Amino acid sequence: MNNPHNSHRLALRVAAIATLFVVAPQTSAETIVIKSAQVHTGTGAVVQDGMVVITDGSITAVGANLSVPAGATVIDVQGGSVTPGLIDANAAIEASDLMITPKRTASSVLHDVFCVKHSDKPIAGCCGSMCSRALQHVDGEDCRECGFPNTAPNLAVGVRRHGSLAEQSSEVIPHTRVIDSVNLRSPDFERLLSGGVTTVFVSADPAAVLTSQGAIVRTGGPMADRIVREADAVKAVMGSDPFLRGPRNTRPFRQYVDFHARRPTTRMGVTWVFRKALYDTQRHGQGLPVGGADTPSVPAMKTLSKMLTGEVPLRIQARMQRDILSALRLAKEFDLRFVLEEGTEAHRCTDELRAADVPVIYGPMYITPAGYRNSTELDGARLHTMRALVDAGIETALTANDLRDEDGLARQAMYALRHGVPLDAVMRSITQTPAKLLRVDDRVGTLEPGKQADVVVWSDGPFEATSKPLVVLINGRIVLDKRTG
Amino acid sequence: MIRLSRSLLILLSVASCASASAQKPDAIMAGRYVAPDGTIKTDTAIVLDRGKIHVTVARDVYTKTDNIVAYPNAVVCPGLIDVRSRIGAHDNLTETAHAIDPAASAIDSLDLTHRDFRAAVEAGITAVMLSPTENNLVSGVAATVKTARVSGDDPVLRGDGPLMFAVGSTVFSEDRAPTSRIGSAAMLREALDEAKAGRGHERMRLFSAGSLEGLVVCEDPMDVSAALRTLANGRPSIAIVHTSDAHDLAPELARGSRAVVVGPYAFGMSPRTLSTAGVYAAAGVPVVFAGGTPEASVGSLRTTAALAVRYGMDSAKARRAMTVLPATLAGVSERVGAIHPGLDADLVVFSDDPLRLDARVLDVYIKGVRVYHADVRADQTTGETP
Amino acid sequence: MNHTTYSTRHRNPWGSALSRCAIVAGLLALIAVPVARAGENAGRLAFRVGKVITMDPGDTVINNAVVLVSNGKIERVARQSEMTIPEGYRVIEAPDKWLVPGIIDAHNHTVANFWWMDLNDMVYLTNPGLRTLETIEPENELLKDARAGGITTVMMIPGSGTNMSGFGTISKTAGKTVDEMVLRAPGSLKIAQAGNPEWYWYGVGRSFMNYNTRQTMEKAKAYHEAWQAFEAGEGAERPEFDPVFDDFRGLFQHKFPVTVHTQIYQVVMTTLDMLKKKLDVRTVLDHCTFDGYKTAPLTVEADVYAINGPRQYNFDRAERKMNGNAARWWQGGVKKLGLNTDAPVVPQEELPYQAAMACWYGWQPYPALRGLTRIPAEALLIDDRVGSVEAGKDADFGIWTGDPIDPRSACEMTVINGKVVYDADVRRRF
Amino acid sequence: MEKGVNMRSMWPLLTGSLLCAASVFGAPPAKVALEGGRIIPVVGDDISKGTVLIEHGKITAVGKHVEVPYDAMVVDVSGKVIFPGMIDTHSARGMDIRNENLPVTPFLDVYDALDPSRLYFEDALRDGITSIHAIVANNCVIGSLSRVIHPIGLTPDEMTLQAPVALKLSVAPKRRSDRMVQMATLRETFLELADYLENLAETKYEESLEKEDKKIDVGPEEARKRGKPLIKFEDYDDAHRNLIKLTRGELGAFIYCGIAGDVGRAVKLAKDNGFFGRSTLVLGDACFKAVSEIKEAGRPVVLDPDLLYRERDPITGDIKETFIPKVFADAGVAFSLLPYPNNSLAERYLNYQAARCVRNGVDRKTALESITINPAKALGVGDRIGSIEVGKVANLVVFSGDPLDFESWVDMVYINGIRAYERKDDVRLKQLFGDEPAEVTEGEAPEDEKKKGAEADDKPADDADGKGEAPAETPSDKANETGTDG
Repeated sequence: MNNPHNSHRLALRVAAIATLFVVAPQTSAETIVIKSAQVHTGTGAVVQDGMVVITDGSITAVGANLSVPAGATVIDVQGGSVTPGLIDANAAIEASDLMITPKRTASSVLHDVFCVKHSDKPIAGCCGSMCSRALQHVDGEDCRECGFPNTAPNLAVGVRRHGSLAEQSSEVIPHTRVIDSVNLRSPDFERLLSGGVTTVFVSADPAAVLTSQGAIVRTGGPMADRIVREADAVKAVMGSDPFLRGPRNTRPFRQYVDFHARRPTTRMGVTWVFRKALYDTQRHGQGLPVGGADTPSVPAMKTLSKMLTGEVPLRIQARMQRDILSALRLAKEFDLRFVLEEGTEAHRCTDELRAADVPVIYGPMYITPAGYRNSTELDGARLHTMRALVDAGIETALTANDLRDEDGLARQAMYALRHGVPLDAVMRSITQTPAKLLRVDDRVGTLEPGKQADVVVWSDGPFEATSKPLVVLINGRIVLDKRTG
Repeated sequence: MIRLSRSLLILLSVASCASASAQKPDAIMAGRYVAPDGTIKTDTAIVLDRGKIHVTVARDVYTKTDNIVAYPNAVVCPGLIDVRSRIGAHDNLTETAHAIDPAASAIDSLDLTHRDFRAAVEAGITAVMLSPTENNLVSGVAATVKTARVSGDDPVLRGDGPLMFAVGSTVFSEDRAPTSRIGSAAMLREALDEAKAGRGHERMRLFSAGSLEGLVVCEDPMDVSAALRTLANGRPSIAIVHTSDAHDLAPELARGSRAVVVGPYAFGMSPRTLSTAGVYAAAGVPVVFAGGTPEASVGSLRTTAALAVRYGMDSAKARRAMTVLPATLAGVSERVGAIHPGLDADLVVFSDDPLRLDARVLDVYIKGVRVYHADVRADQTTGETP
Repeated sequence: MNHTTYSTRHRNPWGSALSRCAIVAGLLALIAVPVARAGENAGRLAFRVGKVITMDPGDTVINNAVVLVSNGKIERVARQSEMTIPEGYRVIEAPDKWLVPGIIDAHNHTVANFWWMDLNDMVYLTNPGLRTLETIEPENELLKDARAGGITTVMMIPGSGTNMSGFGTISKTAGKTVDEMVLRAPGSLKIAQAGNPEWYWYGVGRSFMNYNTRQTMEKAKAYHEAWQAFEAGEGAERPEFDPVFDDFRGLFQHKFPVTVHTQIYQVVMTTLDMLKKKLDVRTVLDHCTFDGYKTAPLTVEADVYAINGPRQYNFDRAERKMNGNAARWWQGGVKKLGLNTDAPVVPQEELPYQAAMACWYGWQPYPALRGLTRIPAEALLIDDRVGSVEAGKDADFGIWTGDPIDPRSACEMTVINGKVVYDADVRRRF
Repeated sequence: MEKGVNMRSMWPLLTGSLLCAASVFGAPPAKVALEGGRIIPVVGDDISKGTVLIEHGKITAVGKHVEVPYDAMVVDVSGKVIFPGMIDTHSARGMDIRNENLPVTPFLDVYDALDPSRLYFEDALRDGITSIHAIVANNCVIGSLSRVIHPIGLTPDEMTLQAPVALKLSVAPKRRSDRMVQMATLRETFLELADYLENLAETKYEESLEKEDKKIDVGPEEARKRGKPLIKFEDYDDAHRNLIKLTRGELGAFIYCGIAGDVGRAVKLAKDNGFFGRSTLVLGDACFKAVSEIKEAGRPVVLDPDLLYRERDPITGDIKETFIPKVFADAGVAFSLLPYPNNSLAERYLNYQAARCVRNGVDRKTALESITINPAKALGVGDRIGSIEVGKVANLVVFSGDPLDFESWVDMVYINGIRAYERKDDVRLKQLFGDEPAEVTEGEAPEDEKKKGAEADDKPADDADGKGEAPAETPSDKANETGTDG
């Protein structure tokens, strides 16, 4: 395979430290040694002709010139590279309530043969109306039943505005948990795994102002060990998603007041609902009465009070500059720490983000920004956003969100590289940084002694168009092996 | 109203008993019978006493000859029980106002005079469990009733349980909470927390304390996971109703649930779904078949069992899944469900193994009284009466 | 000057107007020299112009003047003959142009391209707590049009779909972020008296709406008074913070006005009575159309500002004649009279046309020009910052080819906070 | 929204730099030498630090040591890679709609639908695609005549490299149709053609008799026989002319197969009607299951842009993934790749599609051929484009690095020896990277331009000529963009 290395790779190669960590390799019955031309530790450093020694599910040594312990299983991919298991800190996993599982009817066999390929893509969900033709969407054509436009398999978040898995009965639902609608058996996880992603934060659907608590899950390994944290950060949403996604909020305008006639129907309303929820939570915490329009439910306030004390972390999804600034204003008003999600226009307010010391989980990005397609919130997308964030010294993780086809997060890394982010920064943005932002950096995110052995072995350099994960280990266990295929 | 209909039934059944007194044998001589372990055993005398099974002995041990019925070639089976039935109440089991509605009772909707009961009897179903529709997270308690009655017998086997839950998309509504899986789980968690703290409806508190069992209707495999996570609560106090194909959940179900209800099955369903019963049973999960009467035909309970066996289930387990296990699930196993001393003599006589779809129902006994006799031509008769 | 020349033959990706290519190539040259006049020399600029309409309280007009700008403020305005331009100033020569204070639109909704999305949260009739601050998108086409029309300050208020639709924001029309643009937030409280809310809500009449508004305002006033008492240290108990009413405090402290969508005699009358007389808050009448001008004596008596627009005529059925709104207000004695567009209902850049139309119906040009600049600034309590060209004020002004009231005049250059934000030479918009 | 204005600011530059190629289209610089780059000729071995000499639009020399004529413009491309211009083998994106509603339209030509102002063509240049087979999409029975075009030029005529190339046929059902109807329509079309020819022959014979004032003297069969040689090509009507050319092997056929079962039908249709020898199979993604049949047919194939096929086992529920090109590569079938029509994704790049092949085990040579020479051969222009060889048209892409490296950018594109694209002048790309000052009125000018501005204080008055006639509002690019996708 012909692979010229770009200048920054060469620089890394030169700067690579011969041995990063020398810990005496312990021999054990369960020792695995991974040899590789390049070991990327996730901190940005690279060990040439390095080796990763894994004992009992944990990394015991990383470095060059280590001796192979006796009896160890050796994984040696000539010319390949090794990275930590990738971490997607904002993964939108299969919207289960919209999940189109082919119903096993009398004609199900035929149905499977002709339709199942499409159903495995998120396209059925983007129709959202669950129309009877949902399974028969053909790429590039409008839905023949409901007319939903061209359902290409990879739609940007925000484009898919009709579907929602969020609870519709309220705008403040932080007491709900995303894990309850995550299907751990979803093929999404297989796909994430085959793209080298080992840990994900499953993010809530942005259809409510204060929406559900996300979950941190592993993408492979025994089912019983999959869930790392059942209820993690609460997600707040700025912008138009809370009232446009899912069955959209309506005004009682010349029609009966129905279930969806509620605030917000505007950006003004979004911030108000946020403020009102936190204000009521504060009062509730002091034993004072709460009431009036937009009062959250008691279980919601229980969770929000934990959020106010910092016990439950907060993430805010904001795409446009004005929404990011709204988030910063609200955080200031209530003295909240938060992580910014998506940040499509973050390049337009790097100063403000840096001043507020807000980390960003940026993405997904495209070759041509999605702004050239039909979503208003993504109009401001630019190719240099990630670079601008990195250059501004803002802690940035990269996410593929709902893009899982073939090489999801690795592809995001490819895009970042192509658009001028240095390899070490890209590497950190999908390993070390998301681990830190998810507070799982004590276990995963880097290849260092003592860490859990989540390792990806690539057929070539990581994030190259000609390279793919050959072996993936989670907790020192091989969960994916494509060496023979 | 209910009381009125019940007394009406009593009057009717008394009248029918008088005419059928000849059909009230002291013993039934069975060439073959379905034993409590589900296997088919041979040559037994089932001795009846005041409507109950007194004892089962080898055929040659029982020497009396008067007032016995002998079925030398037929199979005597405990009355079949359908745990997913809405016979006699099917329009009246859906309450939509509140997602958590433990106060509802299926028994309040029961119409014992409904003609569907007769059809069930003729198909060999002697008891059904009626449950409130699964459109609520907690939809009330189920009731188990016999499909026919004889004099002096209360057809209601149980009216206060188990408590019905549902966690799948059947619960979601467009005009009340919850509308989603995450909302369902959160509401349920909140309600259970309340119950645990001693607040809320009594039935929820009983469930929380483990003295009232639950039955959870699940749609997707992930609903099963959710049910186990939120409701099982560390001890198997719930049974799961789930007809889809959660093969890989079998070990979890074996640990976390009392039983799993599957069915009704139909020809043309995917092999994967049809093999689920066998997979669960092999993993040690007590499997119970659902017939789904009256929406499904009264024969669907046996079709379900036959298909499950066709797709790999053990036959003995399949027979138990129509008789003793549903009785256990409904909490009425001390009354019905097996040919076992002390239980009601609710028996069905099949012309052959009930798992064979060509086996016909010949006679049906409730409380030892024959309530149905197939009017068949002599050359087709395999059972005989002296 | 070194202009890159490009071929004139090209493939036009946006349409078939291939004939444009020659023009395009010509334009290329202009783009290669961007911001010819925006190049800043430590932010110090000197404008040498033919005429400065200062709009100062003395209504001074200075011919052949120089305006010095530094650090975003106007440093000095004087006759050319009275002043030599100091070293270090970049001089912008416009000897035959007018320098006019930045035009102020006291009532508009140009928050974003998709402005209709975020202005009316019409779920409840009363929406204190909502702020337009969150909806303003600095990079929006409407604002670009505004800049090109010489409009430098706008009051962005929520829509009039509900009785009380939230708090507006006074903002400049240029800036990278909202925070950079904002002149004052909250800028005003928006109330819509009848009219639209009547249409949008079944069964809600004026009596209920007025009752409702009064209730809300009185609660807010009670809240404010409780705090006032506490802050005055009169031993009062510390009131609880309430986000619903906290934004109103500035209103009762007379820090910002209430801008009222009000436009029929009865409605204007109620506004004056309820808000100005009884509640004693600073009140600005917006729209003031239909037969609103009949309240002119009441308005004069109440001493409030009236900002008229965007409709400049009213057919009086009784008199069977067409009336100019602004003219009738003026004739009625209301001298605190300004103009607004309600943009994008009427395009922002057409605000001077409102004035032109008002003159056509009988108003006078100079007061009309004042109604575009100083009057709205005074009405919105921002006349310490904008509204006139005076030393110490924000350097917001436009360089015009002539009198802005004359529809034939065009704005050639717009300056906001001492920065050239529009230059027709570089990229003409109109 | 900044986009609109940026577009406005951008398009003069764009038209000036990107598309000026068209302006020199008539008179390309006579001689150009690309010197010092790594040459990947696709046919033959790579040449490091080689030179490609272009004379009058043709490649006249390729090699390590090429004598450059004194009058050639020398372009230093050292450190870069010279690659043949890539070919989009099947694209309906340069047209207003992808398919007509009429099912059988052999009388139509994409010539009448091509819109040279489509953003698609600009994108194609940016992506290194120098030749496009403009052909209607798959929703047809018999579609229009296709042609091979370059993405530059003001008119379809200027753009055309080869026309006509092929007729489009589909054996997969047209929308709202089914396979039985589809096949019946195809059969009927050719039966009707035979019928038409016979009738025409009879008519011709009758006409010839009339000329000589004779009465018809033979039976109809004989009359047809005698009339046949009398038919001239001009006698055929629009509806049949192209079909006759097709059946005579004078036109290519691009036959779309939707599922594996369609392949056999396509082959039979082509064989029955005499155009098998010039047919190309356009395969839907599930067609790989008929790989042995396809191999046996021995015709060129064009693969679906969706290279990965997933299907779920109905019993186990497991998802099985098949990488389609690998199947064909293993079977030894030469194939052409298509770029994905979704502009936002990496699959829009043909070289990325090739890289995916390599990632999944296809060897590098096959992968590179599938985006260059294979498509050229399938289009019947293998002797003119598709590789860097002496005598071929100078359609070249200069990559900043290896074409299979995702960090490589298309730096320059040469079409017919004309520099049609240069990345440093790509204004849209600059805008997307935030490099272009968004709006002169807001941003501070770049240093050097500031200086220029200062010098230009006393702008001569004649400059004012242009400014009064600024371009009117250009339609937003979005409308066009969605148009190209739709």
